[in-house]
Amino acid sequence: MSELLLNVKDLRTRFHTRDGLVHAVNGVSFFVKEGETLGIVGESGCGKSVTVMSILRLIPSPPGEVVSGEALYLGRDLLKMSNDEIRHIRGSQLSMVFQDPMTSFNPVMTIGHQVAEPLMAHQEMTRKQAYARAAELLNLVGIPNASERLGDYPHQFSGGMRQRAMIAMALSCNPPLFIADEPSTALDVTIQAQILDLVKHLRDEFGMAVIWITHDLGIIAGLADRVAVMYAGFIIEEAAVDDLYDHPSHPYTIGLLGSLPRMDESGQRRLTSIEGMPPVLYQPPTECPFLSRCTYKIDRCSKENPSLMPVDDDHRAACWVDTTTGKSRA
Amino acid sequence: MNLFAHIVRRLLLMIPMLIGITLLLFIVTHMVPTNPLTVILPEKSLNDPEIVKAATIKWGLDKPLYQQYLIYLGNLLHGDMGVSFKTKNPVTFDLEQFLPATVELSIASFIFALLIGLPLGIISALKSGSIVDHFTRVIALLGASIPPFWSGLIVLFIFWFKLRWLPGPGRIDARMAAPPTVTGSFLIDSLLAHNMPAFWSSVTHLILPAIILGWFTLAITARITRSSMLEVLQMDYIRTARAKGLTEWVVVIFHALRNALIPLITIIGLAFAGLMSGAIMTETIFSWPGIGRYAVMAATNLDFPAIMGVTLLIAVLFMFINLTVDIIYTIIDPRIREM
Amino acid sequence: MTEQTANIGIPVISARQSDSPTRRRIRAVTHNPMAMAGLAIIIFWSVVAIFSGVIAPYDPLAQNVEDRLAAPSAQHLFGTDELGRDEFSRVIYGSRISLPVGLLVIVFAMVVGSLIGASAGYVGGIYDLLIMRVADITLAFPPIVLALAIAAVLGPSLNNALIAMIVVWWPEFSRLMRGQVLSVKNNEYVAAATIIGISRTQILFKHILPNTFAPILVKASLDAGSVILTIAAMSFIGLGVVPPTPEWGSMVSSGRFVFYSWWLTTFPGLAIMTVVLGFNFFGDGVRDAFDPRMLGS
Amino acid sequence: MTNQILPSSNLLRVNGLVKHFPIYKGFIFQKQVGAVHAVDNVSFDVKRGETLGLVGESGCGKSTTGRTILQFYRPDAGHVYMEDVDLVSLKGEDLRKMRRKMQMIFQDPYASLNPRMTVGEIIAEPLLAHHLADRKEAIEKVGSLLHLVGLNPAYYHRYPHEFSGGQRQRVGVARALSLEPSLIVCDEPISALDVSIQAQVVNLLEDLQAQFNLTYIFIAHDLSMVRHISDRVAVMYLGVIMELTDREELYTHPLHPYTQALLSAVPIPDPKKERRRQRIILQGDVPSPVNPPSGCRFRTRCPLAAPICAEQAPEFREIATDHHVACHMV
Repeated sequence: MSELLLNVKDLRTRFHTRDGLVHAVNGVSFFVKEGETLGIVGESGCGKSVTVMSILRLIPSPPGEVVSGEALYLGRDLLKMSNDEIRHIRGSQLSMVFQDPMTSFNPVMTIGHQVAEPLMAHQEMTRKQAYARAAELLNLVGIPNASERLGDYPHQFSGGMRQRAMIAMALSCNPPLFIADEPSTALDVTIQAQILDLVKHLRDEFGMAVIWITHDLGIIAGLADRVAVMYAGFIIEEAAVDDLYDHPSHPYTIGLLGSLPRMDESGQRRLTSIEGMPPVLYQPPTECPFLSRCTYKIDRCSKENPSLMPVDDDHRAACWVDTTTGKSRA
Repeated sequence: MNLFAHIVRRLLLMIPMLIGITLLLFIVTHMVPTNPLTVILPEKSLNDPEIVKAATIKWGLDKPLYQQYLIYLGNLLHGDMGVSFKTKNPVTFDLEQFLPATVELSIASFIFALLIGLPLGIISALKSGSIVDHFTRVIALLGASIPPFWSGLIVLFIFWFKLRWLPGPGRIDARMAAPPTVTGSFLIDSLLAHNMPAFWSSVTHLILPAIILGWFTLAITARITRSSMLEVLQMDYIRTARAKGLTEWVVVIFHALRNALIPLITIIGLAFAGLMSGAIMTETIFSWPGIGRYAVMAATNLDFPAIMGVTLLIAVLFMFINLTVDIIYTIIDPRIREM
Repeated sequence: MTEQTANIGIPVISARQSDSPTRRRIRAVTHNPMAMAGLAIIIFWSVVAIFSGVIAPYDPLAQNVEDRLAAPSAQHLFGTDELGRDEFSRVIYGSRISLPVGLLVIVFAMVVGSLIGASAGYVGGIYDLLIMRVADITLAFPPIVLALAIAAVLGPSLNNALIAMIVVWWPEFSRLMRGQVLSVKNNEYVAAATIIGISRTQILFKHILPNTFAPILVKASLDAGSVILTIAAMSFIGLGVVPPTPEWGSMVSSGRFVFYSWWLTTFPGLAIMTVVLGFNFFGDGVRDAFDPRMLGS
Repeated sequence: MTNQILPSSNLLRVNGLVKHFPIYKGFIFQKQVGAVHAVDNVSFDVKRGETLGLVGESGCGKSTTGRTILQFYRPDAGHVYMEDVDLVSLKGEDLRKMRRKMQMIFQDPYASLNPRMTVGEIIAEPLLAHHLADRKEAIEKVGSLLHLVGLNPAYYHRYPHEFSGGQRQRVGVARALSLEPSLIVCDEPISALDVSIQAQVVNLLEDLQAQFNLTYIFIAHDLSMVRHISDRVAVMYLGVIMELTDREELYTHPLHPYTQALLSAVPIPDPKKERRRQRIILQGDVPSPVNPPSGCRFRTRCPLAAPICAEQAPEFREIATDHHVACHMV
């Protein structure tokens, strides 16, 4: 049994917007073990990015605000650390790669400098050592002639190369936990395949744990050990990867899998669409947030918002209905 | 990247602009009903056809307009802007006399504006909504709303006339001789001449006009720094920098400020236009012998060669400032170098 | 993936907005305290200008040699000038020049400049090139310097100052409008209109022009203050409104020769400042309200 | 659906289509220094009532192809026959009248609707422009169109910003349908939408096609969705069609090495299958369309590249019945 690396409990994050208080993350709990890959899946606005940014304390405040919760990294609460302590954790223990490789690099600094920065900040390397290591890292992620390209600026790199460089930067301090926030979404399929291949390879080589955030159930299937599905700021289902795809238990997960066309499937099955759209929560819901789009709903769903409850070993879903029978779970 | 080629190309592009500028000036000053002879000649002589005819020929007023323009352009190429109707000096000579005072005043006011405006802008961006932020906003709005010809008079009234803390108009105490001209800046020249009393007098004379003139630039600087910093701080790469675990200081100064400077530099280039407008007022109030005051003298005396000369000089200065801005741009922003 | 703000992924769509973009913008302006404070100042001065005759206790031109350079008192709130004219009445009457003149210049420059800029942007080619070079050349001069030269040549008068200001101010609007037309022209909804088969004129008037005005209006409200300031400055120099007409800039100018009579410079100067501040407040608020980032998608 | 259509009943014939975008340099005297080879010699037919999928990675020219067919961009060479009328030869009013028969659904449901017009005005505009209805009839027609695409007819007076992405895309569909066109070019109509909304729009498009016997050119980068919706599929790379054939044939027997790599790169939402899959990882990035490689454009990344590929552009030939491939190696 490997050790618990990150344990998040009851995380809540809100945003103050012009239209009112938006409840973006509403009591999210999950954990990551050493060397394990956790996939967090959900559509835009479901709170998946906000969740990890809250843990790393990267939520701009105002307008954002982490209201409550714990994020224990090796037993220490990230949310209660001093600014200096969390800064030392970021980039060296928990490092993150973001969605858009085009905007995530500083346009007026060389790639080499930006990759070397965490090394200088966390490992007290000299500039020269850090640059030498940066070249090694860029080489590792498959950038040809890495040492000659240290002086290049981001605009001289293609999207795929920038994302490789991003990964190099994130891995520079050998972090035990690597967080990827849709790093391949902005890329073409063939480039995405390169990046996925690279991350899998590096993960196995360094034995790091990974949190992979995406809206793409296909990517998660090939990558994750466990999957958490988010909807309207809640985790609504959580299971081992095979279990989730074989026996999805929450109506939303079922609907999501049914709405995906599959490349390995012939015949024109009609896609099951989930009608309506996700809600924006200005109030913490007193009913199931999926209620209006749900085809399984029973009376209880409109009275009480279900929390995660066990469906099977290591498989939990936040639904009052047993979707295999259509009957109430309780 | 080829910065040199870029500069050369920009310089070449200035030639058609310069021709356009002279043409516009020429049209403006020649398409009007006012007869320049009424200014050149004493009133009595205007009735004497002989004198009028001689003057017409002397000033080239008998030739067709396009010829007058070509002559004017040809003269310009030889550094000849004509002779001022009023001072009877060559305009180029006059401008040489008046320019250094303006340069000294402008630089002083610019330093004042940047020293205060930049930090003010940065702090109000970092602490948006704070007291500093509101203070900056008020400063910025006042800077754009106070007429410099009025605030100049008010500060003179208070600090010179009432409190007697600072000297009145002029570049230097009237009882002192100006330091021998080397650079044209009284501050530097008096230091070179080891004339400390003259130096102090020059410094104290510079304070009020520099503040009044710099106020507008300060306002723009603070406001643009603020908005540009706010924008940059929202960028993905700032988030990346924070996620790397860099200190806030490094994030703000090295990652954010350098990007925020890019729009700021353009605005500062444009602020020069505001500076020239301000200089016209400020120099008038503070009896500052610069080109702003020369421009007012020329304009109020209908001194056409002088008007054309000083306007041309300001336009050319303006163009060079913009060229400098452009070059600084290419140095700061690597993306532009490729183009 | 698109229904979110840049960084944080909160959907901005909600059922709470339910009116046209124009009405939303107007509401954003009316809900902006800065803009409303500015508007209040502008309205205050407009009322003063309209009812000058009622408010002013004296004839602004009436001289009273015995009462020259009197300090402010109950009789003469702002004192009297070197000819014994009541300064308060003169400041009141001064509003009849600064406000309408400022508005006139800005409206003219905006209309003329926008028309020229829009046509240049839509027509393109040599016409565009020519217009924009003329604009560049005009913009190569700091506004007041060129205005000064023009006003000097035309001779000092209010009309000439007006003409000079419009000549100086149009190119900025042209440039802005041209840029707007070019960018709106590239919008997908313009492509959609073309593909639907809408005619070129219809596209210009229905799809392009209505979507270009916002920044023009913002600029006009931001610039109104500086136009008033510049006109006052020109009168101060003696190239705008000439005495004895009560105009604030020229009043400050004549006040500076009797330096110890501080009231002669102070009050007209304050008047200029408050009016300009009013317009700047308003312009600032309008800009905030029109900022696309404040409007959601 | 497909097999009921006679092979001769081509609605659209595209022949040797070329579109280059010139690149100019210089401030005053502009001269052409190159061109983006967006579409180079593209030919295909579209049968009445079928859906032709056009797939490829970003910058491959698929969208430009769509817009050049509709004469939004005028082609540099080639012909587009719509019901035997050569659109390329049409100008002005004649072309404007032909536009009735062919419409487009846009990628970005936000940018493609004029923010200052109400939804009703947007949908009624084409009717009025082509004098197909007077104002009163148009209002009525708009009501039924809104109903048809699944929106409340009462939304007539609402503005686009009041709708979600999926709803706006429905407005775009209603606008395209209002002229009762025979051909609709769908330019990535779902790529800006969330997963659960994509299925809604795709189902709508399929229903409408069945109801009105519409012909679609469906441009997309999502290969799973293209398999789902298309009858035949064309794969583009750097402005050239690499392979064109029947959907089943393409996905089960891809012949072109690019198609093979592309298909293998797409993740499948099935963990067990994902674990067994062998991926062809292409090296490097797509070359710039300003200077496309000589000969075969794919040769720089092709695992099968031989000397001939650099010398000669492969012919787009029919290898089996209705299976066209441009490759020297098959």
